[in-house]
Amino acid sequence: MGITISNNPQRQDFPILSRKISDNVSLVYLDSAATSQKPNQVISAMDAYYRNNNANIHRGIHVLAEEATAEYERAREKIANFIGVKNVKQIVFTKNTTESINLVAYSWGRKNLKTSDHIILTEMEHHSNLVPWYILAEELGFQIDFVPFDREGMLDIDQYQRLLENKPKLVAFTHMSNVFGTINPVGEMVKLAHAAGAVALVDGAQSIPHFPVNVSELNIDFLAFSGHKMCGPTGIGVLYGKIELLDSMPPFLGGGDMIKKVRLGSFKPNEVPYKFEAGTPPIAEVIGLGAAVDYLETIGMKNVFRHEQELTAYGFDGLSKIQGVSVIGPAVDKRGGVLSFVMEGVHPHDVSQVLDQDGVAVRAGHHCAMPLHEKLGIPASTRASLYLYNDKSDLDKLFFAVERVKSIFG
Amino acid sequence: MGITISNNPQRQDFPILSRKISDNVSLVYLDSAATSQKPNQVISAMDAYYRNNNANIHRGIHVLAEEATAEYERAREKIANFIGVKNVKQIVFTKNTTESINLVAYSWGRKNLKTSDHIILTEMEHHSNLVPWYILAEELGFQIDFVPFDREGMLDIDQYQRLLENKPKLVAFTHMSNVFGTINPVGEMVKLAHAAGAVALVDGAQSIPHFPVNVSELNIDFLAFSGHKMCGPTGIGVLYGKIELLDSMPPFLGGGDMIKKVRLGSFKPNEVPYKFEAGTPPIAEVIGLGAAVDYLETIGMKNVFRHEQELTAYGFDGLSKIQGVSVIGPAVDKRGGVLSFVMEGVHPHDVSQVLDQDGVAVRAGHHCAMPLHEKLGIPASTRASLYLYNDKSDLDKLFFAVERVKSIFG
Amino acid sequence: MDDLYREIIIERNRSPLYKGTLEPHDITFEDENPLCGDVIRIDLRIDENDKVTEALFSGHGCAISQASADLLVESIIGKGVDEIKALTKADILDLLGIELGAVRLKCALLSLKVLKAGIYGLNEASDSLVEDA
Amino acid sequence: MDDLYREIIIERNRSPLYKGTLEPHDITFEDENPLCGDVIRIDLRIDENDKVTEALFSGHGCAISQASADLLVESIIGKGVDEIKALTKADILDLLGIELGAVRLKCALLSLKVLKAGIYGLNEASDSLVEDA
Ligand SMILES: Cc1ncc(COP(=O)(O)O)c(C=O)c1O
Ligand SMILES: Cc1ncc(COP(=O)(O)O)c(C=O)c1O
Repeated sequence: MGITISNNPQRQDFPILSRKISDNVSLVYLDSAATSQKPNQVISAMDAYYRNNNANIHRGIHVLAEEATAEYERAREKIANFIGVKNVKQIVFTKNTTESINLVAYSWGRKNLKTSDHIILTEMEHHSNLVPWYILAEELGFQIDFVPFDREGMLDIDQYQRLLENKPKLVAFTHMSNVFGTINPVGEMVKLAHAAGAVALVDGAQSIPHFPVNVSELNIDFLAFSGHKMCGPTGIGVLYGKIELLDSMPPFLGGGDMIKKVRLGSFKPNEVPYKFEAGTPPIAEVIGLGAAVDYLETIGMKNVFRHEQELTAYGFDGLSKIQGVSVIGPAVDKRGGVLSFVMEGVHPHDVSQVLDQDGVAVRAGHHCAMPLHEKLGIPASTRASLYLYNDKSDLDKLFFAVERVKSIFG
Repeated sequence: MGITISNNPQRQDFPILSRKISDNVSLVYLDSAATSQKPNQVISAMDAYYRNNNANIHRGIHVLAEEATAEYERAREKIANFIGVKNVKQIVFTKNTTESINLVAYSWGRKNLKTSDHIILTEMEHHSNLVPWYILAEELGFQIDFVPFDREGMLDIDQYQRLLENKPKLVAFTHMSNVFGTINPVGEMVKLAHAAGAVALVDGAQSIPHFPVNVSELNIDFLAFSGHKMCGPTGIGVLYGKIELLDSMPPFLGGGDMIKKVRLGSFKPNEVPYKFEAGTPPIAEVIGLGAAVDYLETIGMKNVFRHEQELTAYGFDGLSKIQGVSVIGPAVDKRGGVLSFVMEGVHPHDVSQVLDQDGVAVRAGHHCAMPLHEKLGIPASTRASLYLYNDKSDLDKLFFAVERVKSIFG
Repeated sequence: MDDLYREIIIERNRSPLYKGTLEPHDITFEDENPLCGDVIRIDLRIDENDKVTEALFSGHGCAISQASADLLVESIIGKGVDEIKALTKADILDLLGIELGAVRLKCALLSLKVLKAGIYGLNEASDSLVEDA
Repeated sequence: MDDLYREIIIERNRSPLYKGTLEPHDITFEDENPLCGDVIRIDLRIDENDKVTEALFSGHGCAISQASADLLVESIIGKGVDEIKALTKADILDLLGIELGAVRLKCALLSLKVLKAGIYGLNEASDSLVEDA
């Protein structure tokens, strides 16, 4: 596909990108790590579903119900295929990454973790991969050990190995940091976890949208990600789990569709993945995510990644050249398309506000990673994050706006 | 509004209703109790959101994030207003009715229920209001008592009062049965529950879409319902809870947005409703549900109900006249727009299949109410369910198709 | 006449030719489709060459499940156990002579699932017995 | 010049006129906005007629939070406790002379929240102190 950093034909697929923020100001969207924009292909897939095929799934014997069910299950196959999973029963639909991780905590965790146990998290986790474990630890009393990151924002793998000597039951870490952009060595970390007898959960919220991930090759036990960060709709998340784990787990949410049989006072759970899909699922959203996967595959995830790598290098370079600006996290070859920075003497909220006046949408704050910021000794940072629809001109506008921040607060 | 049972201008708002099922067969949608169809107004609200305002909410300092947040919170106000709730903080967004009930079970239930306790459910509950309590009872060991229904499909209120003598902590029941159509006396049942010291949870999945409900007047403690059954999108549900209950409940799902502060190893939960909205919520879906509420309010819920009452009477009458057909559940003045029936000698699956060939979409099975069917001694029933877009001609086609079933299997 | 309800389905549902139980039997298995309440039991007698000599089904349910059970049982009499293990979804649809949506497929395949679970001597019938490879 | 960053906001952020602490004080209160790390503490001296005689703020954060604290503190000196209780969101926006989105509003209102929590003698500051009725 003809996707280059200065000429990006994919832009036209995203209607919002032609939006004006005010009279003469166009939108420059650099907030894709928070949520991505959606291409026409995804918006219209959901639109078409509601206009032509909308019905509740799985139990209906009429044309609409059969069509809706077929589309829903077809999307499951697409998503399985997208992450290198053969057995589609290993794909469970949730509402977001957060629910996916909570599902593992409530179902797998409550069954398998005890007071005397250890689990391992890292200091660079998103709150979604911290708080579910804190809640559980409060209930069950196990200990949480944290893998530290170094000055560059890289995980300390030596320390990880030492922590593995505690024989943790679970290791849960992010594939890519949503603040530093660090891409963690998942394959190696999973292998080490398995060698220590731990189950490995990977938070793929920032990786699955941005580069090719083969879950089977990486031998991941649980993987969580969200549709809305990968050109898909809000309201849909995915949990991949190895079949033997999912099979052995008790149900999480109880209700329609997750049962085989219900009596007064007792029930028999359904097979996976339905066991974990209680109630009417986000049907249109699953179909929308299927369309997003089609869209990404047409471009090719390798191309998406290469494009973002080039842009990241350009952005890293440009920001670093501005005096008073420091980009946090590792060198460009170790990171994905996330550029968080601090500016001397200017609070990230003020940076982001001035940028907004130039139409440049970035995020300012702790990006749901307070422990990371606390360790850095900063309350917040400003984050520009990239996706396939960005190009050099977006970053040029960012540089220009950052200069303007300096002139206002200088 | 000019909504009558033989001339229904609302039909044209629903694009799917002009769909052909096969060459000469138009869709006759009588499966709204499973999920409703969506008007243009709702489909385009979400479409417009993705094309113009899509952003992650609550923490962003850029125009899109502010617009998205404002639309999201505006929808919360609309929904609060729609069910007669003043304090919008009492409206929590979930993914469906099922999650709403599970939230109460996991959070309120695990905190408040003990081995020696009783709770009350009814024999006509949907699995979504049974299984979460079964799961919890297995863990905590409390006892579940069931309010029986009588031959007409009406709850036995005398027996309910006797069961209240056990001083249950919780009473949870459906506002309207999704099989019988029975509308339960919620106001009275809540009052009796309170007098016995119980908290009252109402499953509003079938009531909120179909008639005016004022939660404050009915003095309901918890109310659960789904967007997809009320002209809204899939992937969005609502939990209403009294503020003092919600405030006192521990968090359920942990993650982004539900926290005030996160440290390594500890966290401080956010205020309600955010405490219960972990992770990126179904933003487009919340906005879509807001549009659905606008749509329903334009027609007027009283008009919706009156329309359905007239159609229900017409349908009840027409079906009952067909020899070998028995409609289950109470007389028309005690029910909403749900007509479940059995046909002598023909399995509901076969009924529904033949109907489908005539374009008539109904549901066949246990409708996620196995205990109800077991008590009736039937494995399944066929259910035609109505909504504001139906009219007499839909029911005439149903009658015709049912006659055809008889001629095939006769 | 209706495509889905071919004469043979209506006929075999109304007046099955192989309905009943066998006592004694060499193999018996029963399962249900909880979604719709269909129940099928199949009893078999098998000779020393692993061939089915007699077979009957019992139970209740929709026309598709009952007719498919009757037609399946008819088709296996005289067949070897190995031949039965090789039966697939396609064979059932051939017997019925129709195509089916996902929900009805479960009705149609219940008898094959029961038959295979019996032949394999399983404790519980699983959908994977009748899924495509 | 930028609408949001009016001269006065930039100026008061850079060189606040009422920054510091009062020892002793009659009232002190501190709170933060965890979302962005803004921290504001306000110290007050109050005379026998319930009038504020001296006031200073301390802390750190974004320009909006710091400037609004400085302007707010300036505006209350000489005012009675009852007048302070009556202050609203609108008063802060008047002082700043700008309009703000939801997130920045929290920055702007932090000082008022702190001030009111102190005046009311609360243990914890709540958003409801500065919400519209
Ligand atoms: C009475 C009742 N309760 C609960 C539900 C569950 O709703 P959902 O599947 O949207 O969670 C339904 C609908 O399926 C219902 O009819
Ligand atoms: C690394 C990481 N994990 C988890 C999440 C949570 O995703 P969601 O809000 O969709 O549940 C995010 C995004 O916010 C993230 O960046």
